[in-house]
Amino acid sequence: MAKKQYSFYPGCTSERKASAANYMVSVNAMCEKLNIKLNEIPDWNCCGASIGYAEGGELPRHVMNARNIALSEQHNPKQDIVATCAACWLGAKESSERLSASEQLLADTKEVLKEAGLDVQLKNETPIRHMVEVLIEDIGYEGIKEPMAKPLEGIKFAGYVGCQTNRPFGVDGESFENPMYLDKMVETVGGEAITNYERKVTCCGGALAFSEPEKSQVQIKDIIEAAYDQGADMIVTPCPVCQMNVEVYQGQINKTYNTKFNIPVTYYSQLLTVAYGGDIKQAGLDGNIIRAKRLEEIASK
Amino acid sequence: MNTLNTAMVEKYRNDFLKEVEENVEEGHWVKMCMQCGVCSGSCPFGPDWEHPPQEIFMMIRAGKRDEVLATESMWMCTSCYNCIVRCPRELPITHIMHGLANYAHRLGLAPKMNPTRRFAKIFWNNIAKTGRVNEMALSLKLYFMDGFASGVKKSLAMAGVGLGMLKTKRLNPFTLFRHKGVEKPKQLQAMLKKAKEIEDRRKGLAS
Amino acid sequence: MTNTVATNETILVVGAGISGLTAALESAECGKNVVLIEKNPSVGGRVSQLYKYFPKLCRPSCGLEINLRRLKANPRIKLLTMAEVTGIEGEPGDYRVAVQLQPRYVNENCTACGACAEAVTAEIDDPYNYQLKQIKAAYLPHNMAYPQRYVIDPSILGTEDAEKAKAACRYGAIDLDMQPQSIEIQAGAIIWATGWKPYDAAKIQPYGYDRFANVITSVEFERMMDPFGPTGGKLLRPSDGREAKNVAFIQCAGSRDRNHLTHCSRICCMASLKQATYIGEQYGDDSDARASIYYIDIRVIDRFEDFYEQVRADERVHFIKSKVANITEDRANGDVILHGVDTEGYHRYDNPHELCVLAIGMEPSVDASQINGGVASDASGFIAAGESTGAIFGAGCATNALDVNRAVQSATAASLRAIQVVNQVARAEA
Amino acid sequence: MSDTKTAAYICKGCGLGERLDTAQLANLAESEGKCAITRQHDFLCNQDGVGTIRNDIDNEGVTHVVIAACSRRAKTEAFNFDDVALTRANLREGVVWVRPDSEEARETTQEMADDYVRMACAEIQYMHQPAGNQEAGSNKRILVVGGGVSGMTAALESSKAGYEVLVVEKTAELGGWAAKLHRRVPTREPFADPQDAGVVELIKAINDDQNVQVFLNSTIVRTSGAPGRFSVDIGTESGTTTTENVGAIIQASGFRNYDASQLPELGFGQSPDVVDQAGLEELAKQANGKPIQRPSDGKEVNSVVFIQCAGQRSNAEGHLPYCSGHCCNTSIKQAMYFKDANPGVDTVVMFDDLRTPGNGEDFYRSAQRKGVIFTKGKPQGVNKNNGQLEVKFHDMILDEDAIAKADLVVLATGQVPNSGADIEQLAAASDSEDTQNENAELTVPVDSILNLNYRQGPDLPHLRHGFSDSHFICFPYETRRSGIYTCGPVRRPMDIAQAAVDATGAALKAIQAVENASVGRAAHPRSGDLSFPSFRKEGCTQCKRCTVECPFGAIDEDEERYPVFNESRCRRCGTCMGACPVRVISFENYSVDTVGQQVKAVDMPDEFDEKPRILLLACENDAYPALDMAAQQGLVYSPFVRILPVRCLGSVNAIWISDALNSGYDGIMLMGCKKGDDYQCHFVKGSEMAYDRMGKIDDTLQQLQLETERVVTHEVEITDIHRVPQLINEYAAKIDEIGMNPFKGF
Repeated sequence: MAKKQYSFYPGCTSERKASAANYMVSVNAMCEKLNIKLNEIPDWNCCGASIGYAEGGELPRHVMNARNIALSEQHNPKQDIVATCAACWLGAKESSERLSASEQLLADTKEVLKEAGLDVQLKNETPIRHMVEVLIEDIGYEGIKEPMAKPLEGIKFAGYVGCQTNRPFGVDGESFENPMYLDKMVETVGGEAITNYERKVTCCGGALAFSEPEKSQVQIKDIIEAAYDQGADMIVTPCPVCQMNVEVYQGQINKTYNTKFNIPVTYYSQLLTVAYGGDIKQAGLDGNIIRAKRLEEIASK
Repeated sequence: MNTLNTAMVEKYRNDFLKEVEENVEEGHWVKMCMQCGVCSGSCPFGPDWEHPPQEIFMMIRAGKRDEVLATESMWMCTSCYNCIVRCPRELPITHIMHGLANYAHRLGLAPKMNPTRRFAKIFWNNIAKTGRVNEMALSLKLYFMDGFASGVKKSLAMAGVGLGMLKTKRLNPFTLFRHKGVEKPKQLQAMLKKAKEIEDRRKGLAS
Repeated sequence: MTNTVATNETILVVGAGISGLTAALESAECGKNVVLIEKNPSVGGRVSQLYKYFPKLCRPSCGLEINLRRLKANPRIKLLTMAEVTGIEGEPGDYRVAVQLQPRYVNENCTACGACAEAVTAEIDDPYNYQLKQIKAAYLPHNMAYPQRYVIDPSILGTEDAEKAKAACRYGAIDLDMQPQSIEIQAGAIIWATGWKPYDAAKIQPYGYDRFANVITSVEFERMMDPFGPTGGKLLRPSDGREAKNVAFIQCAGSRDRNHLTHCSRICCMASLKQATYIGEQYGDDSDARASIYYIDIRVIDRFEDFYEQVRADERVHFIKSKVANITEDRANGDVILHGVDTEGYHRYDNPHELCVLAIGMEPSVDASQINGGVASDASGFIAAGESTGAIFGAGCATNALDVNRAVQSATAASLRAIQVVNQVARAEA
Repeated sequence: MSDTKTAAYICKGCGLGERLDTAQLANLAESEGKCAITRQHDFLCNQDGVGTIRNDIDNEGVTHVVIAACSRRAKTEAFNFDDVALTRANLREGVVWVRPDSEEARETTQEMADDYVRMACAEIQYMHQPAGNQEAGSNKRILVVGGGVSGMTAALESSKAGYEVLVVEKTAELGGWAAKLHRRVPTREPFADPQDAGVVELIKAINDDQNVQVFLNSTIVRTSGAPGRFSVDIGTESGTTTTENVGAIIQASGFRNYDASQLPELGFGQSPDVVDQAGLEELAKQANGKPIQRPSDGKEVNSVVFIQCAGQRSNAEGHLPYCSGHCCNTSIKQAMYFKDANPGVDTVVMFDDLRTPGNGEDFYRSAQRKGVIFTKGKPQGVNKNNGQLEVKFHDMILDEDAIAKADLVVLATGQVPNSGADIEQLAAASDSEDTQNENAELTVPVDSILNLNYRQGPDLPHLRHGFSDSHFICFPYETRRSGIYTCGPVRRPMDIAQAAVDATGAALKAIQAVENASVGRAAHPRSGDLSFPSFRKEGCTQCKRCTVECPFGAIDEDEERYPVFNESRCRRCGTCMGACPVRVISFENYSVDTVGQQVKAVDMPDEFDEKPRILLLACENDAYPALDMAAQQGLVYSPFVRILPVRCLGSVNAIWISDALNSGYDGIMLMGCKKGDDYQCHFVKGSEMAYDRMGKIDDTLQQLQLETERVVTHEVEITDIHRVPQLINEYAAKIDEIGMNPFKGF
């Protein structure tokens, strides 16, 4: 069957040797198995992230995203724009909504894009979507299950959805307070989901993990604690910022609160890749600072 | 900057609500708040807010310009969007907070030493330079923003993290010297400059 | 039932809750012929499920008894239960209404002796108690049920339970072969009084009605106080059956909210004030019993203010001006923890309560835009007040969120509008 | 009275046949009960059973029917014979369902059944088919007092139904307060903007309506009569009086604005730029869409503060304790007057609770969209400070004192009802005066609305805060003066929309009243009852108890102080019958005898049988149904009790009590509804009066040297299903303790 084609917006963190490089690796492996073809938007730029507002203001932020959309419209016409990073998805989707809502903003944006000989249509021919939406809505849980070679039996996952993959747009019309899709995905590939995981949608601090580390680490501590309390072997998330924040600060948190946290934080794409028979490298498991041993065992079987 | 600030004071004769409506992203929503407080209760950094969103909206209506623009509160927003999805009046609170922060920053009234303000500035300049985030540069800039000594301290504290990232090839020291950004960074910078000019013109912020 | 005589001077009343009953009785007591249809097996509607009325704290069944006596004594009213309108044709003064009758499997021979209930073993969720209680599959809907006649739940048809019930009845009252019936009713005017339903609490995600056992709705709380209700008249919380002495009430649960119902449901403030008095009623002077009411505005208009005063004077009742942000559960003891900010001077709270009652909003039980025959419907699905299409008149909570007193006013007014139409018909024919 | 023929029918269904000796019951009915026909039937409520009864009535000339089966509340569709006098002996809910099915219980259970059959037979002998009311008035015209929105709506709606209407308005034009409004609060979607008040159209409709006759500059000088035959003197300013006859009256006398000059602390009277909502409507009318100018100097208003709940929701001296309901929406509307004319005007609404129920919420949102600012604040005072008004207030959200400057301040004050004289006060006054003073109850205060010549006073009784509302939640139109209905803000504070609905409802009730009166039927709650009180003038001692105690002021007095019964005003509760010390008042189907004979009919075992007898007089609306439902639940109570339903405890005549004691009952229980401020008695004071009458009986008991516990009274609710049997059993134990009535056998 023909591959599903998407216009792909990888985002800064997914680049080689960037913080979510291993996410990208596993996404590629996953898409390979699911017959998904990702056509990278040529010369894409940063979305401005949620922290961009303070210095960047409004219009410049929209311009950043509009440029990506324009490039996508030009090079990957009529293809849905797909992002793997929550911030990239949100930034692009927000800009396209706001621009479509305000003639003024759109006109100004178009004027600026002229500088680069670009133009943006926003004819809703290229909806902006998260990879998770592609999996659930286009592939479907049945489809996700199909390529499965090694069910992730016996591993308990705390599905940590976080904020921006979930709010304000939501995925598949699911609840903002208690989304189930991540748990469903886990169960689809044979893992055990902690469906009532308490900190499913608790904020990890996002960008403020850099600027307000103490405050953010209080959040992160709760997220990890709940996972342990509810018996998780590892945490799984769809968001690179969540992944990084929850994974990399465990050492510091252990120092501050003398806890003994050492729980792996994985991506859904890593789970799927392993379930599809991918090895540690293909699944980017070598990219996890806290190695997901149980997953690696299955991967190397 | 301060001249710009006084200009604004002049222009709006202390009608702060009007000023916010015209100059702040999504500011025209402020008047729709009915003071239920659901946003204030929904914020993950809630306890760290000197004035929670709903109170800020009331302060704006009460004309408390200086207090609002000078508070650290808006800078506590983690963009988690809890407030937006729960607000019974559908106020885009997250964006209003961003808008207020940006406006205060723009007028030079935002708290100078607020770490998020400074990080945000560093971040934007970082991406504006090449069009893409240079994480190595970003983190170093961040650690050394308070000068070398504290920088070393912070980077030591963060050493574990950095090391882990390096080991797993998720942080690349060489990007300090040659970071891959967009093909024509100059052109992008020009675009952003122009965008800013237009925005300033629209909002009467041209100084 | 098909022998229902109705002419174009007849008034059809749809729904036999307090509004429909009132409209039917007031019309009949003016000498008009009325056909009153009700989709449930017995009349009385939601007021029959209430423990007390505000502000008098008197018993809804007291007024219901009077209305039942009026109904029993009035030959001009023809009552059809388990009946629903499926279509309306015609014009003012001459409507033909298609009505679908569901089988009760018990005929008028029933003496309500209860032998069938004793005979059957199968149990069903009790709709009268919002599915919080199990009852026999042969049942009398409730103590005051009228018609005082049992119902066989279709779920036991073809099982030996059904046969047992049939065998137990010595009066040939059980007819398991009853079939659904469609009949047509001629009427000059129609009064639409299908009432309201509680907003789906599960949709208010931050409050976790679908996740936390001890988050319940105000209508469920009301049933708890009834000695014949699911908890035998005690305030026992669902999670562990323990007495709930520290109870929270969340106002505007689904109301005044662009994510849910945009209108204010009007009754919920008074309802929670009333329910706060239940705490005192249950636990007397027990010092650790208390009610906490989380509100945006306390909307008790006109002389209800007296009642607000009275409740405020009770030191067991606390008022917090705050829309609760979200609820979490203390997995250790099942308590619910309410998180939010008291906006009168910015006070942050994380308050544990043993039970949380959502003062749930009112929405019309039938979406007015779906009423065939056509009526002016507003955005919330209520029949737009004052604007009637033809001779179909809304009454009670089908027209807006109303308290009982105002619902009855509205029904009485609707009765006159219907009478105006049939009187014209009469004059024309005379 | 035509010759009577009584038949008794004993049902054997629902276990009666197994549990009771029905043959014995039949014999009793024949021998003691003097029934010409007695029949037993296996299943009396089925077609065959009912057919048998029908046949006896049609072909055997049966005029009086005793049905000994289930409760009078059960199987009413089957046992529905409206052409005979009928009573029911309650053998199912009253006997077999409340007694254990055991050998030892068999005897006492049978005795219960025997007695209920005896009682029914005794009652039926003194019962007559009510003939209906001869003096029924047939006037079907409707009088509407007040020409505001409520009055005009009531008039038009009555007319549309084909009834003639008279409208009496004390001012020179129709329209009332609504006519003074610039715009009104919206009544239809999107509930976003003020809408036209629509009064002009209403007035035109009235003037174009052939059925409606309007009296301007007129008031009611005198009202006499009863539903179906009211006589009303309408006086004009010029002093001329015309007398009109009407069948029913709708009082839509509306409200007056609270006198804001009682609020100097809020600046009213201190500065012309402090107005009330009515004052603002005037300004808005003048401006008519253009910017509103302030009274003091005609300067365009650039800032306005609305102070909600001004002089309302407060127990302070001279303030209104209630909320007037409409004021929040009204201030929102008035703020829009300013915003719509000039969005630049600062408009602040200062509130405690913003009360915009229903779709008012949309209106609230719309105002916010227009830039109206809402501040939760407690006003502390309004002062003028170099030419500008300053509102001092405490900001409840920011929790700090603050000042709002304004060109204009609007006080949202409340509605005060035009409900006429407070007759309770008048009564109290006249009591305190020398009772010989002839004029005591004739003095009519100037502000009476209806000037009823009723013995109990010139206006409708007030309920609370001077409003003449109904006391009942499920019966908003249950009035204490038959055939007279109030609507609109005289009833309770309300806005135009609610007043219009209310007026339409009142019109229906008025129409119903004239229709009922014309055939002598009773109004709610005993709707359709054709009986009415008759009285033997000889024997009456002119004690006035009946005229004083009638809850509906139905009874007047003639010049010799004899009671004058106005049947169509009567609600058939029997309070007068209960009050009468000489027992000259009774109803055809409910009299001193129909009850008294039942009391006596009970077989009284002698004191050595150790079978006490307890008489229970139970209110038919609450206590009796509670007993039925207890039976339904299979709750058991003492076999020594004999239950007798009464229309209302108010109808209980002391003679029944003393007769019972004399004939050997060991104890007497009365069960009625809740009394006091939140009374639940639908005849208002029935149970309250029973209480003090029984209080008086205590003396009698002591004279007879009987324990006062031999007569007890209980407040019972219809839901007291567990409590009622419990009360009976506890009382049975009590009687056991204090021993038998010494009068037994005498």
